[in-house]
Parts: sequence; structure tokens; C-alpha cells
Amino acid sequence: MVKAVFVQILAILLAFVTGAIVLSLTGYSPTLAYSAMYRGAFGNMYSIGQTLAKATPITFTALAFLFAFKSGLFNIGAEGQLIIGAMASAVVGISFNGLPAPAHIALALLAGAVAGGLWGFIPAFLRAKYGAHEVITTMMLSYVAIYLTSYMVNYPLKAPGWVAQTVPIPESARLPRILSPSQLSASLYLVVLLVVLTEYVLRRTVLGFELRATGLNPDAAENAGINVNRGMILALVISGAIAGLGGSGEILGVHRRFIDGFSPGYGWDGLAVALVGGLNPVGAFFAAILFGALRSGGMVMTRVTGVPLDIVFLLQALVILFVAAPKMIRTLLKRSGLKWLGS
Amino acid sequence: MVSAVVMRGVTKTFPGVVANDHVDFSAETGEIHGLLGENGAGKTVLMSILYGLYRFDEGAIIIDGEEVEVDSPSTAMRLGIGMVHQHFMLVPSLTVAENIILGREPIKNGVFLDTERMLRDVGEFCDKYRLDVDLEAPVHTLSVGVQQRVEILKALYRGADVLILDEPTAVLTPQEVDELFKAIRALREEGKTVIFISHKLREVLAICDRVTVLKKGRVVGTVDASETDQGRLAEMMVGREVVYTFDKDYCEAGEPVLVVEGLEALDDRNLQALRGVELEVCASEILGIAGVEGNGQTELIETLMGLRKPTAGKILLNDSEITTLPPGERIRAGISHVPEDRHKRGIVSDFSVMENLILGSHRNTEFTQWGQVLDLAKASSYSDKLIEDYSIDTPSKKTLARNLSGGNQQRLVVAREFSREPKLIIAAQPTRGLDVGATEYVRRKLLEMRDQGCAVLLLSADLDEIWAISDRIAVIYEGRIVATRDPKETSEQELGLLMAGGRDD
Amino acid sequence: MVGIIDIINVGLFAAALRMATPIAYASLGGIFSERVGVMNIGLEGMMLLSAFTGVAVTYYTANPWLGVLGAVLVGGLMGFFHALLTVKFSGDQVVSGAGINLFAMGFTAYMSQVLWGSRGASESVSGLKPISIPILKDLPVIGPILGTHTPLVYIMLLTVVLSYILLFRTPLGLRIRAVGEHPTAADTAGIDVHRVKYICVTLSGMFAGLGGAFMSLGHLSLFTYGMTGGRGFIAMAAMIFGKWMPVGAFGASLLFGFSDALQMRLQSLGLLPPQIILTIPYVLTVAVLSGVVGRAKAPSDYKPYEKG
Amino acid sequence: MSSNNTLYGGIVVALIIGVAVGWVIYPTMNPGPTEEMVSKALYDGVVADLAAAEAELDELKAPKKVGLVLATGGLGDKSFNDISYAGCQKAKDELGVDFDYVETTAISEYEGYQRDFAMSGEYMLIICIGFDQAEGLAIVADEYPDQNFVLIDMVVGNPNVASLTFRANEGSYLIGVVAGMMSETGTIGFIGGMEDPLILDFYRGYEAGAIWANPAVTVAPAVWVGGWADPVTGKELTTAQIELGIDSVYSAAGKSGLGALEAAHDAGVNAFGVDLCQCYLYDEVVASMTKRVDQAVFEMILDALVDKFQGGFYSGGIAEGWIGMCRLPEEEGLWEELFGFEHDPLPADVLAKVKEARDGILSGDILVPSGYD
Repeated sequence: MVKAVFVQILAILLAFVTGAIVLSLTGYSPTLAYSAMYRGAFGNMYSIGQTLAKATPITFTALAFLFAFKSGLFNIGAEGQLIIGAMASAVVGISFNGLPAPAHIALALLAGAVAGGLWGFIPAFLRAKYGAHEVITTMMLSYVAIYLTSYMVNYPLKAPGWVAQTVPIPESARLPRILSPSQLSASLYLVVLLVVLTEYVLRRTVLGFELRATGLNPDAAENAGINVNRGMILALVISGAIAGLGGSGEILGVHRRFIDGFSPGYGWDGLAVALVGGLNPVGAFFAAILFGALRSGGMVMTRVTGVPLDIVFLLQALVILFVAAPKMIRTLLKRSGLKWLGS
Repeated sequence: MVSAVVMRGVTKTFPGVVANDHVDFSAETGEIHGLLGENGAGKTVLMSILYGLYRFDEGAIIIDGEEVEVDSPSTAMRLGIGMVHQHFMLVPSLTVAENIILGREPIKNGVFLDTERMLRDVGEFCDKYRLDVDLEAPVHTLSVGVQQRVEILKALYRGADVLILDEPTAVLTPQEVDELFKAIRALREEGKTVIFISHKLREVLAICDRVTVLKKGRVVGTVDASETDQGRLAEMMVGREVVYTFDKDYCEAGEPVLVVEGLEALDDRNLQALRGVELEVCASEILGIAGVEGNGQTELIETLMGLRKPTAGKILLNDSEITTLPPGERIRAGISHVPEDRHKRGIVSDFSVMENLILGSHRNTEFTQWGQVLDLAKASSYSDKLIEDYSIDTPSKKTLARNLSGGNQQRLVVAREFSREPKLIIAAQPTRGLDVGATEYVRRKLLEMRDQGCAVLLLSADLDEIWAISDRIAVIYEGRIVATRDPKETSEQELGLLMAGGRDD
Repeated sequence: MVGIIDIINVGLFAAALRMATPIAYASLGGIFSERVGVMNIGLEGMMLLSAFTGVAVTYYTANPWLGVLGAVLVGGLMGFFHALLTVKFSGDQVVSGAGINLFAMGFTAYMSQVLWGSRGASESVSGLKPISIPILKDLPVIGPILGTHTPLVYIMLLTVVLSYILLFRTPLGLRIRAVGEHPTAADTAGIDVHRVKYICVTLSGMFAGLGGAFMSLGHLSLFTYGMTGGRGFIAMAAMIFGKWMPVGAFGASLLFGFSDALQMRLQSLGLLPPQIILTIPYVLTVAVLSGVVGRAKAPSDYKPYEKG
Repeated sequence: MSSNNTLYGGIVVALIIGVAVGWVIYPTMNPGPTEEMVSKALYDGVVADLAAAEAELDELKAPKKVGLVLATGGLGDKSFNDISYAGCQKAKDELGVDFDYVETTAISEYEGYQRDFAMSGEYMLIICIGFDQAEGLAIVADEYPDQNFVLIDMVVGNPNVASLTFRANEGSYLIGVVAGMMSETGTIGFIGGMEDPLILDFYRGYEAGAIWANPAVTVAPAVWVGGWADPVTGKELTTAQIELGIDSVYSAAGKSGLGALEAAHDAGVNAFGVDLCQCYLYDEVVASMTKRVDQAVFEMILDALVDKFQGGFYSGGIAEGWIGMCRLPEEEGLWEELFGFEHDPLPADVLAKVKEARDGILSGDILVPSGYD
């Protein structure tokens, strides 16, 4: 276990070193860039808030990915489930005026979870019933979600004005902000709760036991009287609901309305984060903070040093690629003589 | 004269296991050489090394007098070594001819596959060895016996002078075995060397010229088949006299527990696998089902467990119908199942021993709080008890099941299934891949369960096992129970005939 | 006003062919990869990187053909890298592909800022000029549709045919099919399974590279950020729709290209909003996978093959 | 499991330490990250280079600075973002005012960047490009009442924000005149990025100008790419329009517009650019509507520099010199110098008509319809 985490950390370091090489080659100072990035990520309360704010949605999608993964399913469509959840929350947010705040928020969150879950149900059902591979269907449904919501904010739900967005949701549906003026919202509490809950459900409950058994060996699970299809559907629905909640959090806490294209690819980030976090809810949370720090730190870095923000995406990609093949890191370690780590 | 194959001092270790320990082996040109040993004795590993699938840790391979390095199957083929695996290595969607020429394709115009030459060449080959198959049929449409023929042709086409057959008879009917033996002898006439891997004494004596016996990775000895007999070989194989008849007390059978009426089901390819199975297993009785693999045994178990939907018929457990119940309900109704492939259906290898022990009973109120949360404390003490009672050799109950030896994994499955207080136990190949000690243990446990009043349905490919512990023997052939016999009143010849589809009169 | 009849013209079909070209290239790439059991969701990123490389090389050499060469090489390199991660180091195929996609986004944006001082778009370069096929272009109807295109369109048509021949008429094709369906059988038949996988996944990247080069040098003559716009994923859809057969995938690409070309013209009529039309390929793919429109089963199980 | 917990515990502690240290040291920007909280291998170098880094950072903190938050899509659109950047560059060259800029990739980033600039307190003026920044700016400007902002293309009510809008319909009117008079097929077209009033404003002016100059001309309905960064679709969409008979393409579609211009180039029909002179791109680009964001930005920086910055609403058209057309005699030289090329002369009658239109707009005789009505 310690070794596994060491390999993860090494992969991250390798990515940073590679990033430093790219920076140097293109005429920037890696030290300057990285120090600015660090300050931007953890420099003060505001930047910590920003880091957490950026980490929040990707923790949701990472949990979504993870929950399905533990049940043997590859849900790479968290992006679509998040967007659909966001849209549902926005719709509930703007259509119920005059509700008391807690009820309104709860209703909007519920709508997000239900919509996300529904978006997860479709590929789950198709997998269970027709054997359609969920990697493809979830990915395809993500695009459907993107275009569908884009249509909605461009036509039926479009707010007057120039931006493809809905009207703002009323105060009563807004999640309170934390560490103002950062964009961090109470959605963070929700995600921390979900991290704990996911870990608990997977480890300690009958449901988690059955899902993990299904994920590890569906034939044995079936033989042990576990309803594999039901489990699969349930897993993807819960996975989708978690992603949907992430979308709700963004809408109710950060943007306060649905804006076309508000997600810069949280779904893909979630996959990466789940992986970098060693496929463990707590680990994923820390990995999400790393990615959030990269994002928020990257913004300061680009302002102060003029290094293009895209180096951040490059770094993320490198982290993923290095983490994707632990065997590669191990081989590298072996070659460099660090045998005990390579084994 | 130079030996066709010599392997000298071959050693191969896998993590935790020495599969071959300084093995010396040689086969002469034009002989049929038996390689005999129990499951896990290292026969297949040794031959996989010869065929280039594994690399030995130390040792030497000498082919026709020259030391060679066999680093891949293609090298082996170049050296004239061919192998027919237990699990066929055929690509299902390709045709027979394509499978045979795969890797040695005839080429025309520099780049294209020469289909005509392919069919012509392969056709000539079939004629030469008098092995008849439809060259243009996709392999997945062929029967097992024909597929095996294709495998042999494949090896010969590649110019094999040494042909390794890994347990070739396991999936064949006695009649098909006869055909195979004819073909093998024909190969010997052609001057080929055949290495025949088996754990069946009778077969080895029937076909082989010489026999090399392996035990726990070591060579026990090589003997001429004409100068030995079953008893002596068996002693070499297991290191002591083998008890052919199991000590068992007679037990009075009780009321029928499981009743199956006219059961029909389809296999994975939607072909009829069960064609009206009629079956009755009583309390305090072991009913053994004998049959050649692939006659519906797997489908029967799956249908009984609720893993496969029957297309017709009824299943009754203690007089109540369970035909449409899902697997979970059946487990709760009192059916336990020791699956034929423990890695596929028996254990979750990345689960801990404890998790595996409660798998299937995890929903019992005994292990849960408020119905949905696992009570780890109770599961833990329950596991301790089972580990103790069934002598499962594991460092701790938190050890992953994958780290246990095969025998202990099987003990784990048996412990879990037998301690649920079942009314019916379905045991499929319960001793496959186990050493003698573990085998005896499992058989004893089955008898114990029977004595406690449990109904046991035993399916095994090993006729000896069926013979040893069954109170009644039923024979399955092409999805039907064709006969039921009392083991005391039948002979192996009769059963063999029945298993091969001979009529019951 | 423009009527529905006006938009069904030869231009529509020519446009459909142009829009189908990058999708067809990438879906051929997908076929080769998936036929040997490697899922390649990195096609999108490979296309993007190649589109960038094509323009960058052309920018410095002023020769678009060198640009195409560069694009193919970079595509092949990314394919090789994907194979390295997934075949040699048993990395997860989905993760590696996603990583390549992200890498391509970050790298192209970063490098275009370094090269052209803008993350948005490159300078215009001299792209590939359309050529006319002498006799073909004078035929009625077919002439205007097929007669004049950039060479990469014709190369695509050729590639579809060659891919079919390669897969079903050559020894390598036989081996490719065997490796994907039953790697152990192929291994015991003396085929170097890993080598075949390397060849095919690298080839997959090279095809995606051609698709990228077509977009930035054939269709346009500049690179812009994210210009592939999800066509790599549509290509996967086309591949599935075409049941992993080159000609089928080409047909599906044409269908998707046609629906795109049609929606542009339908705008003049204002029948359906573009967002709804854009969902067509995705919905269609889900339907195909679910057996609603024909049945699709992958030719392999996407598992890394490890020798004993 | 236990080693697992210890490890996460360790990570938590390390993170907390890291955050705490980072927080404490921030005000003094000294002495930088310590070894405990981040990997030694990586940060050894950081510590070593910190002195140099500090020097460089100080250098970056020039006294008078402007911050520029560009619209999504970023530089290289040969249009909107580029010209805003040019305005800041001009201020740097002529006024010695330094500037930092950021390119954004998603709407969700605006607010963060705006606040980041404002919070640093280093900038006398923060310029936000693009109507979609209004939402975030309304919040941030509220939080930093002493910080001055400029918002382009949209209005917000905060007193510390100068909201600049451009009457692009006036320039588009002039483009319409040229397109209408030079059309041979009698049908001219318009390609927009996404359907919104801002771009509709372009279309309305274009349509009116064309019909005013040539009542026989047909202006095809506007078509939309559906995005600002999809030149392939832009090109195909334009090709489709050309096949349907238009021989003039006026495109206001960001980078998608580059594809539209290329389509016109391939088909050899007249094209018209937007925001800054795009005529140097292809011979077929006859004229471009110029939206002098550079001019407006420069004026605002100048105001701020001499402490005369005033929040509020500013609207600029031809009269203010914020909107124009690159073929107007007063502008032509400027663009040709900037891009190092020469326009082909316009036919005399067309040029005369353009001047007539411009004078009509200036005098109020011509009322240009707007997309906001």
C-alpha cells in the first residue's frame, strides 16, 4: 500500500519534472512558474478557497467514477451526468419561487441527483438488457447531454440577453458561500460528506459488499445469489446521481444559473483524479485538491509570469499518463536500481 | 541413435511453487511417450517449457542431439515441436483452413493471402493423415472431437515431428478416444514422436511405449509400458498404494429433496443443451452424475442454481417449486453449490478470506445490522470458527483469497457452502486440481454431509470419484439422464457405453 | 426564399464527403486498434496533435506534404505511445486514451502560444490545393460531387479499400483478426502478439493523424484550438455503427458527414436547432450498441495480453 | 488498511502544514516553501532559485499597470481579442503603461481572474473583454469599490466600472453598402457565431446598408455556426451558402469566421471581415468593419493614467471613432501600415456611396436599425 502510494507520488513528481523541462525549453523559468502557482493555490485564505472550489466538482465526478468502477463499470460519462444534474437543479431553482431556503435547496439538489441518476440509468439499463458497452454509451450520452442543455439555454430557457444561460436562480435556492470572496460554496460540505459516505457504503454495507463482489468477479457474485444486473444498474444510477449532485453544487453554489458550457471537462478530470487518488474516495479527494490547486494556482501563474495556463492541462495529462501505467514507473525504478520499490 | 527430445535438469519456479525441480526427460524418435502425474505434478509446465510458452530457470533442451534455446512457440515450431493444448487454441470465427495455416500463411503476389493454395495444401494434409474435416467451416461450429482433429492438423502442418498432446482424452467419449488412439498410432508409423500427457493410468498403458512419471515437480522414473501395470504406476504417481474403493458406510436414503422434471435449457450459443432432464436426489444420498464433458452438466448446474433460465420443466425442492426463483432465494431455500470452476464462480480472489466466507450469506440477519450494514464483528468470529473447523491454512482472515493455495481455496468454498446447513449440496468437480490429501478431505466431508441427512448431487468428469462415493450413479448424455445405476450392480464398461450414447436396455 | 429542394444539390453531397473524411480516417484508426483488442478513445487527441503538427511543419517548411508527413508521424508516435502504455505496461486503455486527449489539448494550446503567440489559432499556411480527376470531373452529377477535392479525400477513399484488403485478404490481416479474438491461440501459432498490437495501434494513430492533417491542411489551412471538435469520438461511433468493418465505418462516416452537411443547409429553412441535429450521431451509436439498429459486438474483449 | 490510514493521515498533516506555511509567508513573500511540506526533489531547486525569482517578480511589479482579461477563445482570433490586446500594447508603447493579460478558456473562469487581478492591488485599471464577463464583474466590482474596471460590450451598473458598448450596426451598414453594390448575383449572406443580439446588431446594419445602396439586392437570412471556435463548420456553412447563390460573405463569428473567409477565398467571392481589418488575409476580403476596441481601451487607459477615469456607460459609433470601416480614407493607411499590405482600390461609385452613408449616419439623416430592438 505504501509502495503503491509512493508510485502515485512519483508519477506526479515525474509529471512536474517533465513540465519543468517543457517550460525551460520554451523559455520560461520553471521555478518562477511553479512558485507562482504554489502561491496562487495555497498563498492565502482566498486562494485556498479557490483551490477547494475548483477541487469540489472534480471530487464529485471522481467519486462518481470510483463508485461505478468498484462495481466493475467504467463510467466515463460523468461529464454528461453532471451537466444534466446541473440543468435539473437550475430548472427547479428558477421554477419554484417563494419556497423557504432549506426546502428549495434540498429540492434543487434532489432534482440534480435524480436527473444525474437517470442519465446514469440509461447506459446501465442498456448494458444490463442488451450488453451495450458502458464506456461508449456513457461517453456518447455525455455529448447528448451537452447539446441538449445547450439547446435548452439557447431556446426554451434562454434568459434575455446575449449569453446562452438561464435566468439567475432566486436567493432561496443558492448554496451559501464559504471563505468569501472565493467561489467556494457549501457544496464542499456535501462532497466531504459524500467522500465519507462512499467509503462507508463500499466498505461496510451489504450494498457495498455486493457491488464490490460484482465488480471483482460477477460470476461468483451471481452464484452467491447477488443480483448482478440490479447491482450494475444501481451502481451506475448512484454514480450518476453523485455526478449530478456535483452539477447541482456548481449551479446552486458557484454560477447561480445554468450557463452553456460551464463545465470545462469536470468529467474527464474526475476520472483522472480517481486514478491519481489510487481508486479510493479519500485519496481521490486529495488528488482533487492537487488538481484544484493546479487550476487556481495556474491562474495566478499565468497572470504573474505570462506562462500560458495550458501548461496546467499539460501537467494534468502527464500525471494521468504516468499514473495510468504503474508498471512503467516500476520498470523505471528497477532500471535505476531502486529494486525494492519496483517489485 | 539420437533422442528426438532431451530435457536435462529443467527447473522452473513460480512465486511460491517449484513446478519443475531438475527434471530429466527424453523421448525417442517414433515412440509414444506418456507423461503421467497427478494434477499439479508439473506435466503441463514441463511441456510448456519445451514448447516455448515458459522459460526455464535452469536446465537444457536438446533436440536431435543439439542444444537449443526455445524462447517462443515459433522457435519450437521451427524445431519441429507441436503442441495440442487442453484448452484448444483455435480462433472461433476463422475457418478450419485459416486456423491451420495461421502464422504460416501461403502468399501470392508478394502480399496477398493465397486462398486456393491454402485449401489445396491443407486438403492434401488431411488426406495424408486420414483426418477428415470441412476446411471452410468456421471453427466455432464444430464439435469438440473435430476441433481436436483441427488442432492436431495444425501442429502437423507446421512440420511437427514431436507432437505434445496435453490430456487429449478429457473431453472425448470412449469412442472418440479410440479414434484418437488410431490416429496417434498412425503418426507413430510416420515416424513422429508423440508425448502424451495424462493422469489416467489405463490410457497411458493402452497407448504409450514408455512412461515417465512426475510427482510434485520431480521425475519419479521412466518405465516401459510393457513392463509395468496400473498398480505400480499408481504407486509411483502418488507415492503410496491408492485406495480405489472409498471406505463408506451404507446410509439409508430418505425422502426426495430435489426433484427435476422435464428440464430443458439452452446453452450460451442458444443450442439445446438440456433435453428433458428427469432427476431425483433424496436426503442422505449422494447421486453421482457421470458423463463426458459438454453433455449438459454445466447447464444443468446453472439451471438448478438459477443462473440459467430453463425453457421448460420444473424444479422442486422439498416439494415446493423453485423453477423461477433467483439464485439468492435458492441459497436461502437451502441449496449449497461447490462450483466446477472455483476461480470463475467459487471465490472472489480479491476479497479477503473473511469476505469470501460470508459471501452468499452476507444478507443473513446474522451478519447484518438494520438489514443493510454488515456486522463485521460477527462475520469475523464466524470466519475464525470456519477457518478452525475446516483447517483452512491462511495467515489471517484478512488475507486475500488469491494468496491461498488451490487446496485451501477449495476448503474455503467447501467451508462456506457446507456450514450453511444446506438441504441440498450441488458439488461439481469438487476435487479437480487438488492433491491427494485435499481430495480425500473433500470426499470425506461430502460423505459426512450425507450422513447428516443432506442430499448431495455430485458431478464429476472423474469416473473413479463418482464410483468412490456415490450411492447411485446417473449417466448424462446429450442433455438427458439416460440411465441410473447402482454402483454395486454395474461395470465400468457399461457406464462407458452409456456415456458414449449406447442405449440403455 | 430558399426551399427544401434547393438544398438537395450536388454541393450537399460534396460537402458530406468532405465532412466525412476526417471521421472516416479516424474510424479506420479505431478499427485497427480495436481489432487487436486495444480501445482507443485517444483518437480525438491524436487527430488534434496531428492537425497542429501538420500546420506547424508547413509553417516552417512551406510544404504542406511535409506537413502531412509530420502529422502522420506524430499520430503514429502517439499510437505507439498508447500501445506502449497499454500493451507493454498493461496500463488501462481508457485512462491512457483520456490522458492522450488531455495531453493534446494542453500541448497544442501551449505550443501554439509559443510558436505563434496565440493559444487560439495559428497563422494561415499554404494548405493542400484541391485537384481535379480528369475524366471523373466531367461526368454529370458524379463529377461535381467526386471530381474535385483535396488529395487527402482521394487518399481516404483509397485507404478504406486498402484497409479492407489488408484485413481480409492478407496474412497480416488474418493475424490481426486472430490476435484480437484469441491472443493465446495466435501466440501458440507462433505469432508475436505484442508486435501485431504495436503495429496496429501505431497504424491507428497514423490514420488519426491523416484525419487531423486533412482538417488543418486539406479542409482549412490553419490550426485552431480544439478544432477537431469531438470528431474523434464521432469516429468511434462510426466504427461501431460500421461493425468494425472498413467499408461499414466509411458508410457510417458518410452518414454522419451528410447529416452535418444537411444541418448547415437546413439552417436556411430553420427547421431544427443545430444542437438537436448534432446529437444524431451519438444517439444513433447508443441505439446501435443496444441492438435497436442492428447488433454490434466488439471483435475483442480489450484485455491486455500477458504471456505466462 | 492501517498503513493506508497512517499514510492518509500523513498526507493530511503535510497538506495542513503546507497550507499554513504558505499562508503565513504570503504577505512577506519570504522565505518560500519549506522542505517538509512538498517533495524535496522538486523544491530544492525552487529554494535555490528563489532569490532570482523574487528579483524577477519585483521587476514585474512596475508602478503603473493594467490588467487585461481576454474573452474565451483567446488571442489569435485575428479579431476581438487581438485588437483589445493591440490597444494595451499601444498604451505600453506610447504611455509606458505596462500590462498583464490572461486568456480564458471557460466562462466559469472570468470571475476568478477578475478577482485575482483586483485582489493583487497592482493594477490601476482592469479591462474585461466580452459581454459574458458582466456577470462576474458585477460581483467583483462590488467587492473592490476602489478598483477601476472597464467592461467591453456590455453594461453593469457599478460606479467603478466603465461599460463600453459599440454601435457595430453603423459600421456594418457601411459594409452592407459595399456588399450590396458589388454583388453580381444579387444575393448576399451573413455568417454569425452564435445567435445573440450583439451579432444580430451586425446583421441588421448590414442588411439595411445593402438595401439602402442597392434596393434590388436580396439579403439571405443570417446563418449561425453555433460556436466561436469551429472554423471547419464555419467554412462548410459558408460554402453551403455560396452554393445557394450568395456572392458576399460577411462573417462575425470569431475564429469560426476564419473558416468563412477561407471558404469565400476558395470560391472566389467577396468577403467582409469584422473587428479589425482582415483584408490582408485574402484578396477576396474586400473590406472589414472595424470595431476600434484598441482606441476605446487606449482612451480609458489614458483617462486612468491622468486620474480622470469615470465609471458609467459609454457608447461609441462612427462619430466617436470607435466604429468604422477599414476602407474609409481616414483609416485605410493605418491598417495598411499595421499589416504591411495594400488594399486594391474600391470602385469610385462604391467609395462615394460609402462616404455618403457615413455622412448620413454622422448627420443623423440615416437611422441604422439595431439588433437590440
